[in-house]
Amino acid sequence: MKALLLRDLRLAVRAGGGFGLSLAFFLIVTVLVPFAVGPEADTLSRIGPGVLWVGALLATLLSLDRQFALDHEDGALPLIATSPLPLEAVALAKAVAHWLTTGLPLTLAAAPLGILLNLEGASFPWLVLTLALGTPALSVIGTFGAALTVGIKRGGLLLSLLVLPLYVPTLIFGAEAARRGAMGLEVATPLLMLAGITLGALALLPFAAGAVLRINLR
Amino acid sequence: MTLELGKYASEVLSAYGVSLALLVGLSGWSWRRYRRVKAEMERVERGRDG
Amino acid sequence: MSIWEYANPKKFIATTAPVIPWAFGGAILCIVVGLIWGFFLTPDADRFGSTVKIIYLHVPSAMIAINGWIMMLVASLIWLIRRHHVSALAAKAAAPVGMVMTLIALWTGAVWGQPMWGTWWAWDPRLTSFLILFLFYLGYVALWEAIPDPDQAADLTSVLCLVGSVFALLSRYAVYFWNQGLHQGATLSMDSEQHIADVFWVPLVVCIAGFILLFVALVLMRTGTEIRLRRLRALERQAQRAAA
Amino acid sequence: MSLRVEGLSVARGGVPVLDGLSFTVEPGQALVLRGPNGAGKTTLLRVLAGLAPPLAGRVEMPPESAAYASHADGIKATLSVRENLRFWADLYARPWAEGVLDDFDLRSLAHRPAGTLSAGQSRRLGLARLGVIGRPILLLDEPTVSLDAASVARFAGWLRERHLASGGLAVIATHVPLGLDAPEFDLSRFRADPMVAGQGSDAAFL
Repeated sequence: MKALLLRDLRLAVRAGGGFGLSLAFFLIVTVLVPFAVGPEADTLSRIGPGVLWVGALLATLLSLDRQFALDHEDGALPLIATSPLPLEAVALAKAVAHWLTTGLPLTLAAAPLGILLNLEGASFPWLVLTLALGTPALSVIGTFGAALTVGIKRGGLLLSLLVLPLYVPTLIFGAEAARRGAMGLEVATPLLMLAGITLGALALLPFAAGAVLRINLR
Repeated sequence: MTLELGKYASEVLSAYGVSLALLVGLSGWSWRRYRRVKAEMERVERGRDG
Repeated sequence: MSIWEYANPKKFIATTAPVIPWAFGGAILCIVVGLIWGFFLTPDADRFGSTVKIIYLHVPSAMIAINGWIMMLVASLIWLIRRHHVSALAAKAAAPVGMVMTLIALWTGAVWGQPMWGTWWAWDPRLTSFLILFLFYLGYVALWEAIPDPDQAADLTSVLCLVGSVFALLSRYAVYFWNQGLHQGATLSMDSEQHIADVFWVPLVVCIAGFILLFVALVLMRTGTEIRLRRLRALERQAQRAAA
Repeated sequence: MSLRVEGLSVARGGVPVLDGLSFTVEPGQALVLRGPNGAGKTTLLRVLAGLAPPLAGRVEMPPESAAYASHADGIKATLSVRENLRFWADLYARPWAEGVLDDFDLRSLAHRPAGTLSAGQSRRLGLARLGVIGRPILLLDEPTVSLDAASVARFAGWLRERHLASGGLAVIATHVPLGLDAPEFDLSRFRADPMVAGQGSDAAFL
């Protein structure tokens, strides 16, 4: 599993690996929001956490379908499938690789981008915490979606249609926890739910993704 | 038979109108599709056995 | 003869073909009677004025929307475990029906709440859950259309249905949590019947029966169509192979 | 370490393709699959590799012993030749042996990104993977496509001296004579009768 993870990380950082793309997308989306809703600081700071959460979610979605599609196109997928590594572990390795190359950088980038949206000081730690807890779920759910649509031509659009509804719980609890944290309200419930969904997804979805990969390899 | 619908008459009628239109549309589409495929099936079956 | 006998496509069509017209007729009868009875013969509810009459469309369609998905979930499980083609095709057939029912529930719910909320759409937790359910239906149907091979499509959509169901439940609670802070939901709880005076109750039950019959009729009809389409495809491929 | 197949029937897209296949390949032996395109060579190899379930019959081989190689050989363009091979060695938990670079004449290309290789060179890299992962049972689908005569001879040599000689076995679908004294297996004799529905998933509808 480490071999596949290291290979994917190496591929991502190599030229054309798309490492910086989701970060650039996240920056652009964040910059566009004030153009749309106007520059008033208090509006921006109020909707800031939510905007950053949606931006991170869309940036994650952007880089999902390349995961399995590349291995499918160049014939690596059947070769990996016949290796000692079970497909469930392949799915988990892909999800971890995706999180390290996309989820983690987005979480770290959210703080500086928060400044663009005039976030108050109190909301920064909560924003980063909720993103840190939520982005692994986005990665593993996205990996399941990518496995589901690996064989389909132009599967990228369908992938978004299938995965976005699955993102709703994580988005609601994540953005709500970030918003309440910023306002100093009681945060325990949304935070625990967010963490619970992420852990549940990490534990169960690789098996669903593995089963779906097996079906797509037939 | 009291049919006085009060000031929300247009909303109630529009709700019924759209809903019934959707139901009739769905049923009609399914029914036409059912008949078309059934006819196609019979044509192929006759072709095969004939 | 065990129930699995009906899993044989030809027998399924043979046994359901005569049932469809009766179910369809019964559905139309119940819906017409229920609506007329509810529409004309019941007084307006004090707080809602005449919009309460929408209950006769909203509650049945909402129930079918949810139970339709549950039926698809069970059919997907049957397909994954026992590999019966009929159940996979029945799930495929039921999806558009469930989707339309969700659309009706959304539309009637919005119209019903409009006088009390003052806007057409107030992100009420119940209605938002149906909006999310609609997205799940959309994704499910889109996945069926995207995959040419029927078996692969059946497998993938079944897994999507399983995973989707878990997230649909999660979304339902997330939405209830997310919206409690905004404003109190409609006083008349839309889904529970005990709040309704009995004079509304009987026509509502008739409407619900009508919608259930309609759902059954439509699903049986559409499943028959899917089976025949699948048979046409199999015959055609067999002819191709024989010619090759 | 032998491969035994009994009464195997395989399908492609729900339609039975081959029926009643039975053969055994002993260690040190190779088996060449013959048959027209679409006869089911690739489908059979994928079933033997465990990528797809058979309709009927049994495939007996020790677990984790098969290696599958198809036209597309899963080479990552941005990784170098050595990195590609090291990845396969790590994935299959095999010790890395430099010697494989010489077996497939890749020593001079070791540091070049795989994307810059010619068709023949990247084909040799694909085949070198088989040397790296050390699996006793090789299931090869047209391994010598886009290879020149010298490379074909080198591959046949590697197959004979290094793989078969050390107790490995191979099932190869190819039209090119590899100079192995391997028995040939004509698949067209086992073509599934289209009119007989068999167990394919279409059977339920015919």
